[in-house]
Formats: sequence, structure tokens, C-alpha cells
Amino acid sequence: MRFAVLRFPGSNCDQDCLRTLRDNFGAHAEPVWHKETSVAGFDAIIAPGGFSYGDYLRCGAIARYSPVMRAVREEAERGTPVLGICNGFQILCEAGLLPGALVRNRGLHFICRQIHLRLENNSSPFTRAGLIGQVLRVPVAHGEGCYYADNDTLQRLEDKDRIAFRYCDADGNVSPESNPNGSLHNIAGILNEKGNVLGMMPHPERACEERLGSTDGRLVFESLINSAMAAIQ
Amino acid sequence: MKEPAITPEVISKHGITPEEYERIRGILGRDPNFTELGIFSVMWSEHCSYKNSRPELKKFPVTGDRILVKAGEENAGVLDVGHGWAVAFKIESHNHPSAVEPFQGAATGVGGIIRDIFTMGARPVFLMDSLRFGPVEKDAPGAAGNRRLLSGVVSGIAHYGNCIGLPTIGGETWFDETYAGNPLVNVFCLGVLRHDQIARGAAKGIGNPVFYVGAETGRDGLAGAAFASRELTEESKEDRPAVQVGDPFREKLLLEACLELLASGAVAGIQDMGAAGLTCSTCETASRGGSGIDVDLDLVPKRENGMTPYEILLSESQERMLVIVKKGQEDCVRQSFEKWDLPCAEIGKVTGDGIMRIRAGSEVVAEIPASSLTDEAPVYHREAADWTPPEVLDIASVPETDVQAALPLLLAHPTLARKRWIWEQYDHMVRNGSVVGPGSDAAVFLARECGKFLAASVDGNGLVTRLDPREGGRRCVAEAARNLACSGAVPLGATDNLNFGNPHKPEIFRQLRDAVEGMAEACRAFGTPVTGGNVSLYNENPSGPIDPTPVVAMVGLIEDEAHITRQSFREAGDDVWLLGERSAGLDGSQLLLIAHRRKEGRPPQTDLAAEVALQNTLRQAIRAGLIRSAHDCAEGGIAAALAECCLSGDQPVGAEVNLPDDGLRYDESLFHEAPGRIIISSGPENRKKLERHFADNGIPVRFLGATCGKDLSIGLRGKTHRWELDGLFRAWDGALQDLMDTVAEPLAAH
Amino acid sequence: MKIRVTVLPKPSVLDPQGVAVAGAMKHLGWENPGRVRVGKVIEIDSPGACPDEAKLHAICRDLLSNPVIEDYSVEFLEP
Amino acid sequence: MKIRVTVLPKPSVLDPQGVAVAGAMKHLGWENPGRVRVGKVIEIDSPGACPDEAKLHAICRDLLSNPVIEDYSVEFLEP
Ligand SMILES: Nc1ncnc2c1ncn2[C@@H]1O[C@H](COP(=O)(O)OP(=O)(O)O)[C@@H](O)[C@H]1O
Ligand SMILES: [Mg+2]
Repeated sequence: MRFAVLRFPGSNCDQDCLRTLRDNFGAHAEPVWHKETSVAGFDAIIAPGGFSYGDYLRCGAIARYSPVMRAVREEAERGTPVLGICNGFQILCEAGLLPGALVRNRGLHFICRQIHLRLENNSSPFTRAGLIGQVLRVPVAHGEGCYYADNDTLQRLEDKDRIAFRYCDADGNVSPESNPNGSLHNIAGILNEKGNVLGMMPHPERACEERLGSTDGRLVFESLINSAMAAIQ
Repeated sequence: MKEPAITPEVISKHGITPEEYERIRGILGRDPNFTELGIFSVMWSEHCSYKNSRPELKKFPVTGDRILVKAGEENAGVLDVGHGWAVAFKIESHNHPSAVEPFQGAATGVGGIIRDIFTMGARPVFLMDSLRFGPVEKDAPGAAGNRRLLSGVVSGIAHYGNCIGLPTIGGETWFDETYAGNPLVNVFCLGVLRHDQIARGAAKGIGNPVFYVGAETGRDGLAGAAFASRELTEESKEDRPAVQVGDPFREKLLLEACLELLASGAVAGIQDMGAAGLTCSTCETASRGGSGIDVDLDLVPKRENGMTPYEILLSESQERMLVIVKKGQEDCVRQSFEKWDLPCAEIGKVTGDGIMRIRAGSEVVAEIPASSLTDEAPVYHREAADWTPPEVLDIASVPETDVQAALPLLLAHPTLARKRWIWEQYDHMVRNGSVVGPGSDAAVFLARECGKFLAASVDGNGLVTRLDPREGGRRCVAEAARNLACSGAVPLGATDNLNFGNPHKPEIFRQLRDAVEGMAEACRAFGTPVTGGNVSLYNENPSGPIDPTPVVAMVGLIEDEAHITRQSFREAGDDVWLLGERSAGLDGSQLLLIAHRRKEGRPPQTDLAAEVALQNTLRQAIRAGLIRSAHDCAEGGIAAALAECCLSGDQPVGAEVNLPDDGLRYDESLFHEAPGRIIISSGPENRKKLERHFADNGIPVRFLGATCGKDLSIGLRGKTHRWELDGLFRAWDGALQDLMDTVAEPLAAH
Repeated sequence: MKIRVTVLPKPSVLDPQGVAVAGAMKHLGWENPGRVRVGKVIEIDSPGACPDEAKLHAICRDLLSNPVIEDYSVEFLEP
Repeated sequence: MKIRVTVLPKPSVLDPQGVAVAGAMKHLGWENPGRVRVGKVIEIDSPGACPDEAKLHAICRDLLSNPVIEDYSVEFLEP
């Protein structure tokens, strides 16, 4: 199983992703510098969290023009799973690989805390190992994580079952109180039309060890690894 | 270009005394020119030379068998943590910039301390912050302004630390009139490195090229000197900023590029450009290397046109480094910085004549013996007023406080309230090492680079130091060590930040001297050398100097993950115990301050020998697996500590305890702040063992009761006070949030 | 040549910063500031000539603003 | 009544955003955008009248900008 972890100037969760994939899943994971023009030959591509280009202007607005993003688009079209986490999600939206945008948190401040997610789709390569309605405890850490899209887009996401995760409380209730940033429809993660691109604000790579408070994030990486295995057979 | 003449005004405006000026003439054998005067003024300022505090700092213990780089030797001290690994850490203040522009002031403070750490060749892994502000409660005088400062400082720290990807895993935050208009913003950074990775800030190797790397130089931070250089640039005076603007993105690139470069072996010496940027870095590297240095300002990357040598040399632009490169390796350096899209220029050479020679093209604009600016800077032994210990508080003069009402009141006071509103704005989880994040006595961090569990705590108590400076010094060290002990860690070393008023006032200097002696005494007792620190003087506001506020950050090690201990009760059915001596009095307590608005009394004295025994014995008990939780009693006394034990876990856990009758008043028993007391919980199966363990080691241990239910109830002399945890939690957890939600926040300047 | 590009959140997008600023203005004694929106301004002071309309608008649309959430307008301040 | 307040970093203050944006513009084919500065714009669309000069400027100075590092300018768009 070969993971590519993109590295933009200002990425800061790239090392966490690489280490988690290697140490907790024995996967092969390589950093890929933003100036590379190819990401061929990987089973999955991860756009990690951080502050690419300082998040100046808008989160992900400048990173989307990195040479590597053209290659990522090609791979995505070829069906390779692409996972955008936090800043990675923002970049994928700016790059048009996912619809909508992530704007300033409703509360204006950066928030770092454990939150709960309800799994809404278990047919994607990122969520296969889970059950619909399953509640995951995973941290968020962002200042611009409020998902916005126009009504038609939201309708399409709902109808086509493209919402992967929603913010909820510990019992799985999706409510305004359990929405940390004001995201429309409590959206925490969405899929592209083909289902091989996932963007999510929460950090699954921070929830893969008991000692860090939760192992619920493993589900995303285990799903990816299973799907890759399946693909090989 | 025409430089202004050196007049007595110009000299005094540079903060240089007539005696110092004579000394300068002696060193140069002539009058300095304007640029040289500027150089001396910054290098001989308190900030760079510690001329008023150096004799005091010599009192700190600085040696120990773990010390790899001693205090003062380099930008930060380095301590061995075993298996060929080491840690570099330091705390630094940015009080005055934060008062002017809280967001950028605090942000650039973070940037500066991070550079100090990676300059040592270490990979920075976490931050802590120690903050103090004026009152922020609803109708407190100046509350609105203080809230803005708090909100600006916190978002500034968040902005810089989060962007670089460093978790802020702990800190402390106090609120008191004394800090109104003069907030304290001290930031700590720790990095890890292998012994063989330690980098030096020395200009070694005659003929080695000197490189300038990082952000271009602009007229940042010149306001301090602006008055003097007015003649130079009348037009630009208006928009010359006192506060530098930080660029965490650039710093992140600089950090990665420098660590990459250091690994390549091409570097002979490296030094960050902090205060007095180019000036300080050139003469310090030269004097450390016992060499000279020769640079051409025309080659320095600049952000603005028409900058004078004076401006270039004194600019405090951020995110810049000076790198001494091994001859022949220049291309290696250029390539690294190209890869990271960072400016980089060869600006000069290391020489053998011990002179700092600054050129602007063909013209020599400054020529000064490097060591005269650093080692030979003036040192002053200030006069200290003598001190009469304060009266012990006459408890009868304090109307007895209603204990039932006092606990929620104290817990809702910003100083004691939960700091979640602050730490949730910090990414305290990035780097996947925050095993115990903010919210327990000490933070515990797994440094993945070396697989070590590091514990850290930062503590200070301005109120106690005001009443009794020596005790204040002892106490902050003892508390930091106690916080580490509670988390299961062995303290290794400390770094200190001395926040005081104007040292020319004898009573202020006396506070400084006594506090330092108290800290030094305590550091010796705990065997924790001071690896470095920072001095911030002249912290005054219109109503006078701040309460003297020494702050210490201590770092410890936990060898076995199983020994990591938290402050929160784990579950119902555990025994609850109190460790430590009984004591009395409300002297210097938060109850006396908050409920009675009195800063009075003789704070109970820290018994260092007892404290050391207590902490060692607790660690043994933790290693023996006898302890389920441990929390020290600090602000708010035993009652606040018990509440924190109940409330600070993932789930609240109630407790029913009875306090031993020490013949004290109820409010005294519950809220007095005698140091050296710890609340622990343990499994009932270990009751006998645990009692024997502490008794055998001569540690007072008293059974208080058990964890249970959804209330906290405290009995004393047959009378029981009971609080619902829900209510206490709302008071404690919500207080800061509720206050800050009402802030009219200025738009962040970024 | 001097250009100013102003970028404001679309009316349909909620603008918490604008709401906060309006609240703060009331605090400072402006009883009813009405609707406040906070956006970005990008001031370009270029020695050379400005690129052709098409390219300029491409830059405004794709880089300086995000059409999903923002509208932009261009002012030519100096030739 | 419609007012627009524009807040820009002082000319001599470092503007990291401006630098980053200029870089990106080059990338998009504007060879030499020259000096780019990024600031804030606050658009106020108020039903009532505008507060007196003094109060308005106090708001701009204390709330909308920080005089230490920023300059602001006020435009009256509609009466
Ligand atoms: N400014 C801050 N940033 C991060 N954490 C903080 C801050 N202020 C307080 N904390 C955290 O809140 C908890 C309680 O702080 P404090 O009362 O100072 O602890 P103690 O009294 O045990 O030293 C600690 O875990 C501390 O790290
Ligand atoms: Mg403590």
C-alpha cells in the first residue's frame, strides 16, 4: 500500500500523516513536494493539514496553483483515492476537485477540540470499514472550517449521498449545538461525484492512538487500505 | 549621506550616560559616529547586555551532569535527555510590543523564541505561554481594553504557533489591576535534537563567508530609535512602525531550510537576528568566535529603498538569520534557500582582527572591537532598598467569608477559571504528541523524534512575590516542580523570565535581587539548573510598577509511559488523600484578594526540604502504581483544588471529603494557600500500602474521603458544605467564555 | 499603473465578521450601523502596464476572489 | 447611507499577504505586478444617518484599524 502525502510550503500535518501511516498501519508513505509534476504510482494521495502559503488571501487559494495539483487532478480523474484533511480539504475546494468553500468559523476563532462525527456514507473507499450512523470521536483544529455551498449544490450532495461525515453530539444527534463552526447541514466531510475524492475538516491522523485520546480515526485509513487491497485482487 | 552630529541630546536620547560615552571614546580612541553610537546604544541596552541584572543572574545554578550547553553560552541552553538525545528550551517576553499591538506583538514574540530554539539545531516541538492582564470582569475599570488585549494576544499567539505547526500545550493566565496597560506576555518553546546536532552561534574560521538568509530588511521596530534618526528620514518617520509584523509562513520555511542546511554540514555558525537584528548577530557571533567580522550593507536584501546604515543595522525585521558558512560550501546554502524560496545573500567574511567592520559599499560606516559590545558591556550593581517583612495578616480583621458562596465565586474569577477559551484557540494537538494537553498540572508531550515523554509547566505568582519577593521566587520554582511531580515526571532544568519594574528604583531592584535569590535557592534544592532566561524591566503603568512577577518554566522527563498521571479524579469509589503540612492564614491568598480586595499578609513560607521529600515520595508512589490522580493545591487553596480534581476530566467525578480540624476558620481551612500540598486519589485496595509508604517517608498523609456521585461535599467539624458539580462546572468552565463573547474585538491585523 | 480590487462576501453568505463588527460599533455608540460586511482590498501598484481585461478578470475571479462565496470589483486609480 | 472604510498596512510595514499574492499573480502570467498590498474593506449600509465625523473616525481608528501599523480611508458611497 503506497500513500503519497503532499507537501506544500506551509503544510504542517504532513509529518503526522507520514508517521501515522507508517507506524500505525505499516503502510509505505512518501512525501511529495509541491513542485513535483507527477504523483503517479500511488494507491492513495493525501493533502494534509497546515497553512499552505500561510493561508494568505484565502485558505488554499495559492496552493491550488502548485504544479503538483495538476498531477493530483489527473490521478483523481484516473480514480485514485484523494483525501484532503483540513487545509487539504480547503485546497481541494479551491482547486475545484470538490464543490463549495470553507469560510471563517461562525465563532470567528480558531477551534482545536475533540468533536463527534456521524458517518453518513460507507460506500466510499474512505469509509467502507464503517457503519452508517456510527459516531466517531476525532479532533478538529481550524479557523476556516465552516462549509458553505449554494442550495443546489447542497441538494445534490444530499441526494447523491455525497456527505461522508456530519458534526454531531456524543449520541449521534446532528444539532446546531454539535456544530463547531457553523457548517451548512453540519457538513464535516464531502465526496466528489465519483466518490474517490474526500475532503474533511477533522483530523483522522490525530485519532489513531489510545494515548492521544481516540482511535476512531483509524477507520478512514483502514478503509483506504482495504479498498486498495480489494483493488489489487 | 549626511549623518547627524553627536550632541549631548542625541547621546542621551540613545539612553547612553555621559560615563558610558566616555567609555565608548576610550574603546574607540575617538568619538563614535552616529551609526556607531546607535550600535552601542542597542548592544549596551538592558535588553541585550543585561547590564542591570547580570550580577543577579550569576546567582542561578547553571551546572549539572545533564547540561550540554550552559546558560548564556548560546541562544538557549541544552540538556541531555538520554540515548544521545537532548532538549533545547527557553522562555522570552514580549510585554511592551504586546501592549502597543497585542496581535502582532504576541505573534512576533512567538516567532522570536522559536528562532532561538532552531538556531541551536533543535527541531521545535511545543510551546507554552504565560500571560497576565488587567481585570476583564464585567464592570472592572478598563475591562473593555483589557479584554481586547487578551483577545489580541491570544489570537496573535494562535496565529503564529498554529501556522508553524507547533502545539501550545500549556501555560498560565492571571488577571490583576497591576497589569493594566502593561500586560505580561512570556512565551516558552522547546526543541529536540541529537547531541551531535548542537549548532553554535560563533563566527569561526577566518575567511569563511557570512550569509544573510530569510526575510528582507525593512524599517521595522525602529520607533525606539526613531527620535534619534529623525534627521535622517523626516518623511518616513510618520509611518515608521514600532511594532514588527510577523510572517509565520516565512518562519516555517526558514525553520525547515535551516534544519536542512545544518544537517548538510555546511554551516560553521548560525545566529538568529532578534532584537538589534543585524548588529547583535554580527558582533555576538564574532565575539563568541573570538574573531572579527566584515560585512557590506549594500549586499543586504532590503524591503525598502534609501535605508541608511543606521536603519539597516538597527532594524528589527523578523524571520532573518545570519549563517557562517564553511568556505567552499556556498552553493549548498544557496540551493537550500532556493528550494524554500527564501532570500539569501553573501554579505561578508569572518576576519581575524576581532573587529566588527561594517561597510556601505566602499565606505566603512562602523568599526568597533566586537567584544567591547558584548562581554565588555557595562555592568551596574544597583542599590537595593532594605526590606522589612510584611505583618502577618490578623485573621480577625477579615470578616469570615461564606464558604458556600465563595467557592463558585472563586472558580468563576478569570484567574482561577478554566482557560479553555484560550487553549482551544491554540492547535494544542498538532505533531501528535500531546499526551496530556492543557488542563492538567503539567503538560506531557511525546517527542516522536526521540520517543521521550517530556513534561513541562510554567508558573509564577506576582501577588506572593509582591508581599515577599524571596518566597515568591522560591514558590514559583517549587510549584513548577510540584506540577511536574504530580504528572509523574522528574524535573531536569528550568528557564526563567524576570518581569519587574524600573531597576533604578532601589525597592524594585531589591525585589529583583530577592526573587532571584529565592529562585536560585529553590533550583538548587530541586537540582534543576537554570539553562537560560529573559529579563523584562521597566514594566510600569501610570499607577506605578507592576507587582514583581518572576516566571519559571520547568521541564521534566517521564521514563515510563505507564507513570503519566493527571490531576482529574478517574472514577467513583477511589480514596482521596491530602499530602503535606497543615498551615494557616489567608495571607497572600486569592480569597483575600478576590473576596476582600486585599493584597496583604506574610505568605506561608515554602519549606524546600519538605517539598523535595514530598515530591520524591509522590513519584515513588506513582512508579509503584499506587496513584490514580494527583493535583497540587495552588490558587484558591484546597477547595479550588478539589473542585478542579472533580471537574477537569472527560467526565466530572464527585467526591465526599472531610477536612481534618486544624482549629482554623472554615474559610481559612478551605482557601488558604500554603504551598507543598497535594491531593491524590488511589484505589481502596492500596489504602494500607499507600498510607505506610508516605508515613514511612515522613510525609504527612491524611485520608479525606472518597470519590462518588455528582456533588462535591466538604465536611469540617461536623458541618458539611455541598455543591452540585453541574453548577461548579458552569461557573468554572464558562466564566472566561462568557466574558470574552462580549468583546468588541478590533479586526485582527492580518 | 494603480488598480484596486475589492472583494466582498456574497450577500447570501453569512459574514460573522461583519456581524461582530456591527455589534462592536453599537458598543462604541453608533446606534444602528445597519448591515456591515467585511471584505478584502488588494491594491496593485505596478510599474508596467496592466494585463489585458481578460487576464485581469481571470486573476480577480480565480485568485483574488472565490466566486462561490465572493464578488469582486475593479477600480483603476491611476493610469 | 453607505460608507466604505478601506484599511491598508502602512507603506513601510511588512505585508506578507501582499508578497504572497504578488508571487501568485506572476504565476498566473502577470509578469510584473509590482507592489501588491492586501488590506481590509468594511462596507457599512446603514438605514439611519452616519454618526458625526469625530465618532466615525474614532470607530475607524480604534475598532476597524490599528494606527500603529495601518492607515484607513473613508469613502461616502451613498448619502
Ligand atoms: N494561556 C494558557 N495557554 C495554555 N494553557 C493554559 C493557559 N493558561 C492556563 N492553561 C492551562 O490551564 C491549566 C490550569 O492552569 P494553572 O491554574 O496555572 O495550573 P497550576 O495552578 O496547576 O499551575 C494548566 O493545565 C495550564 O496549562
Ligand atoms: Mg498545579
